[in-house]
Amino acid sequence: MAITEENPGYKWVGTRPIRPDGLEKVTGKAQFGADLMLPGMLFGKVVRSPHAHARIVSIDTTAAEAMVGVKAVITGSDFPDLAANGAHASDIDVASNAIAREKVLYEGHVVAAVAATTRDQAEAAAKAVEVTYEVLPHVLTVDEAMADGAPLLHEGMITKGVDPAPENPSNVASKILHERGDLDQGFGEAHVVVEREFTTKPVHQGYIEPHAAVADANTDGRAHIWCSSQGHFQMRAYSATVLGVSPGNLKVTAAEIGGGFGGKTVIYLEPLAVRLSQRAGRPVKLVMDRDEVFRATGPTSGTRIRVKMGVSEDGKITAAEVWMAYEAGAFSGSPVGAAGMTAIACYDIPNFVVEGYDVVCNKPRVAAYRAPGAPMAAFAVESVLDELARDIGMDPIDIRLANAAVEGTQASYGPKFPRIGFVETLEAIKDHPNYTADLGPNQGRGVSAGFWFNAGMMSSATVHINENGSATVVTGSPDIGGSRQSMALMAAEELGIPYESIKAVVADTETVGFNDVTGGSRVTLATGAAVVDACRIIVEDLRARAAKTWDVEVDQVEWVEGQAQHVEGTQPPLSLNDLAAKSGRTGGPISANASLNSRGVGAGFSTQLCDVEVDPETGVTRVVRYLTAQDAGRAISPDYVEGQMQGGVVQGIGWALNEEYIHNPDGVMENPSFLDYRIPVASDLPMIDCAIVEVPNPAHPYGVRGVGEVGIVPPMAAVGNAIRDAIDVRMTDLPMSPVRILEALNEQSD
Amino acid sequence: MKYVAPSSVEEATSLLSTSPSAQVFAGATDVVPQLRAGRSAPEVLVDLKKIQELVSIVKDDTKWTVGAATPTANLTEDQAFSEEFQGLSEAAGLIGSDQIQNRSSLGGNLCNGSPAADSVPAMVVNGVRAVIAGPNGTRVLDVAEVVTGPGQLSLEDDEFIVEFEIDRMPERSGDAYLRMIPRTEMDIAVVGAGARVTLAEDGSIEEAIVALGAVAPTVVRVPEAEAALVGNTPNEQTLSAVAGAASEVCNPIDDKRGTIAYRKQVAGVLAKRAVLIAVERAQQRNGMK
Amino acid sequence: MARTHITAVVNGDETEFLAEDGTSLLNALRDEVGLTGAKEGCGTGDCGSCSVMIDDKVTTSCLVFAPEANGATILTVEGLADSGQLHPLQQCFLEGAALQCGICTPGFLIAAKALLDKNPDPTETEIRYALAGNLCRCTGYDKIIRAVQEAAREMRGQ
Amino acid sequence: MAQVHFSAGLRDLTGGLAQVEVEATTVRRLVAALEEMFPGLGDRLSEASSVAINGEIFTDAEFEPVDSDSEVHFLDIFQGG
Repeated sequence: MAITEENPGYKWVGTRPIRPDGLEKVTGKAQFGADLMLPGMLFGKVVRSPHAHARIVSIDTTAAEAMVGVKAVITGSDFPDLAANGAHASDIDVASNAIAREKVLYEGHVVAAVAATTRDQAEAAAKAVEVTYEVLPHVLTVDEAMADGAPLLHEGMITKGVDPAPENPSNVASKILHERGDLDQGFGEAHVVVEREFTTKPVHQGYIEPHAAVADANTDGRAHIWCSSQGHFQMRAYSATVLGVSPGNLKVTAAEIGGGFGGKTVIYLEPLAVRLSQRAGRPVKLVMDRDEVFRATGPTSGTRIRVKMGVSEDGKITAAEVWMAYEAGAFSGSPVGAAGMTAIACYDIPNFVVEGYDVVCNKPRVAAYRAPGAPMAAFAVESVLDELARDIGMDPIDIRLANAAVEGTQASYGPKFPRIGFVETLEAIKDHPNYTADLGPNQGRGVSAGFWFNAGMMSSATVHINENGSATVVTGSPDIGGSRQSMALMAAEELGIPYESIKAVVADTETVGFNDVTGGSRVTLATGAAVVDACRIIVEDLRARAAKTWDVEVDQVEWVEGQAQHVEGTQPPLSLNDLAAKSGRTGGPISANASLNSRGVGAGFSTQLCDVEVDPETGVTRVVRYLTAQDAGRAISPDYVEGQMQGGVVQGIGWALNEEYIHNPDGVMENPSFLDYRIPVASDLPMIDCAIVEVPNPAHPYGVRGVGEVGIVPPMAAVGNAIRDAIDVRMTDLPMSPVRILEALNEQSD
Repeated sequence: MKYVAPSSVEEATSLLSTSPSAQVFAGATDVVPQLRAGRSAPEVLVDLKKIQELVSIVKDDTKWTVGAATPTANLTEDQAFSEEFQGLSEAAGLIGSDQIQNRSSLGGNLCNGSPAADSVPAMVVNGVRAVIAGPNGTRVLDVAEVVTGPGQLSLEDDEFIVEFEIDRMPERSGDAYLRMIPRTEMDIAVVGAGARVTLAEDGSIEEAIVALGAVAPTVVRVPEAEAALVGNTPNEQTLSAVAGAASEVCNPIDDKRGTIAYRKQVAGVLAKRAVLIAVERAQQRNGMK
Repeated sequence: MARTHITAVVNGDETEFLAEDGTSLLNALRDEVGLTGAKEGCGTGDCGSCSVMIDDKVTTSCLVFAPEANGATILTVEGLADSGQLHPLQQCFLEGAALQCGICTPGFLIAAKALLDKNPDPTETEIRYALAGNLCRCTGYDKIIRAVQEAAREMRGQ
Repeated sequence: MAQVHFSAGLRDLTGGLAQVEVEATTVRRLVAALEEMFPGLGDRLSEASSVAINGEIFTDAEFEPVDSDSEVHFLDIFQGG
């Protein structure tokens, strides 16, 4: 592990104790989305479109309603028509994606839902809902969607960001543009220019837990929802919008969440479960099958990206031109904006144009996926940079060092970088033994780098001191990968009490203040800051209580290692236990809330090194060695920082080699299973070596930057560059499957 | 849907002849996904695992008899069997995860009718015979004759496979099975290749059988490859002929798992490699190497 | 649909329940027996989250018809700890941070137990192949493999 | 005067200008001043952008202070995963 700055004497931060929720999760007690059972609960089933694009002519539910055990059947008309109500466009999209009204826009789009007393009855009833469609022509890719005369998904869609605005509607929702300097001049100064075109396929977050929701509605309009999501406050907000009720009427309890990676920031089942429960007068559970997860929940965009870059003889990038089109799926909102901002953000480039398009097509609406938008752009840019380094005979780390963004560099997306740790990640790779390890026959080595903003946003926390001096830390950020542990570690550090005497919990929407989603690598930063703030309020309170007890001024009291000490030592110390036991005498229970809109987000960088071996006769690629270096700012919980780094890398390896959505010409997904949507299995991988770099974020009390996302940005190019090194073939289309590699090898030998 | 578990072959056949819509199963590792996908909806599920002879492995002087519902894990864990039929044991061991291995069977793998079934090319090269029970008694059919097309069997609706007969491996012989999948596990073969060779005393190839999976509607033999091998050693020339013949005999499809061109090319590669391994095993077994 | 009365020893206790014949053992365990430790991640045997031991053999309970369990001995993750004492695998998963979201953990623990029952001293490669039927999307498997190695060492008394 | 920079996507509303100087003490006052200079820009900024002040990125930063030597960039809103 490479630590660039010494740990400043923390007792708990940076240690590796057992996570607070671990016991429940290794004993099977933890309650995930589908685990809840309520008395009288019904099972629901969703009816989905078999067509990629069709007008709903009619829906006949009479047969389904008449079936044994069926208690409710709902369709789009059971929800308010937000478009008719003049709602905000993005809310209309959320509602239209939750259940279709006039048109279905992708295979798997919801058209109805049923609830019945058993699973089998619900399935039978779902099959009995008769939907008549008028099938419309569809578009599946950016190429098809942007073609002249392409069928339109949304007849009124005029491209935003183009001046003057186009007169005619199209499938292009918006255009983004970033530019600086003079492109012609930059390419004129280049010694070598490389231009390549890349494509990537939609890939799914692939969380192992399918979406699940249980709703229990009351007759007074209130309802309780249990669901696994990355943000139960967000689920509440979206559900309220779709149902047309006040958020305060909905209580959402966060079940344990079985993976999300961005894909569980979206509602699918929750408002349907509530409406079914209202109609049936009983609790309703809705759980997706795996094939529904693939067909109807958010993958990330398929893309087409062109990159042209030039370098001087000494490896300085003189110009970069990037063109990118991102599939949004059925509704606008692909991550092309972030892609445009991140594509070349690792580097200090004087002349560039980055142009991007958000394009709708007849596939499921894309959802966030770990550093949304950045990985595809990085695949393209880092592949071209690898070519440039080869062309001028420069070491791949050295060329990145020669152009690396540092503190004060004006980022390609606008502002100047504060203190960042990109260079340190490059050096960590270069210093690691993997960088010079021997390579065997048909083996190759690739380097790639990535940038992600990380996010802040809103968080709340409550800290209670219990009567024996233990503490309960309450947040509203679902714990998707060990965040309870980082909350408890920071609270232990602040309060000066043992980690083991702190319980960290995730509370429902009525028990703690608002929290934005667990996403954007924000929880340890923002929710962590709220926990730190709440702890500091408590420490102030404790000092005041000690001062009261000793009859001294507050400034005579210090809080050291969990106890109040008199600065001159004239009083015996008062421990937290003492103060808690007698809290009634000093003002009552000891408790504090803190809420904030986080500031001081620290950008994340990752540099990765991949060794592969390619079988030149079958095109099969195996990763034989992998190293990832990432700037965590501060690793509050190093076990789970490594876990995020390793997990991001392995998702990236899957994206690089095998994962893809395959649609037939009718727009029907052909591989909606874990058998044919091939995420990596244990035997596909080596150990994933980690170098945690710590360049503290000056704006956070512990220097946290956020670690969840940037790890998935470099792997595709790292693998591609290693394949190039192994077999002399540049792969420009993802996934770099055996079929594609063998095709490329055949072309090369022709 | 009704579950029944007959305890004898006779009980099972009579059940099948009286139930209009019955599905026999052993491990159900293919049956359950098909039910879930709505591809079949039988009225009766007939569990064959409670019939003793269907879950057994017996060796005598001339042959092995393997019950059709025997979990493949039992086969791969049977040391004597796995040493004698390394290729067939490995092929059986490729059918899914350890979890699946405790359920999957040679009978199920064959009767699913998938062109990509891993154990089938390995059974074909070893000349395995299926003993089939029906209302009128039993009959014996070469495994190669059981599947007639994707999902299509030459068995009647009221027939099922009781056991497989596998003649003991001759001297100076070895078998092998290789498959290509994009991952290392948990995939359906994109191409599969089985080979068995018997060497003459001088070390040349006396007999060779090569069979391919996943490259045609059924498992296919590669007679030209076999002919090229007989009387020769596996030198560059004969191996190249094997590869060429294997690619030539393919009649694959383009699908989500692979392309025609890829399957043809890799069928050649795997056939060649499988032959080499089979030869090596034949040599090792007889102390030639 | 026909329902069958099933008697099985589940985590050491003789247990009786009714289940529809075509339903999976997984659903029966979850809905009828109330043991929700085994999870459904795919329903087609591809993810391993529903792994349980039936008569000492690990399998994916989503592919088992409930009536098949009649007379069987079943172990789920809930039965892995022995009178409140965690199994070494559970302890090593905790100490080694071998879980993130935790949805796949019950399946991994059962599959790893099945491996160590058969092979107390597996190589890294053997562990990786033995666990290939269990998908984890969070960890990249690194810490899971290490936790199994550590548990194997402890169980061998090293 | 704070230096305010516009991404290329905003320049259809600024008459092509990439940068202006504005006197303001908070982001809200800055946005109001920009709306006065370039009608329509204020709405766009308050609806669909985050703001970076001296390199630090904020969302919903209406009352974040802006100094006379601040460098301010308006960025498209992006989503995290």
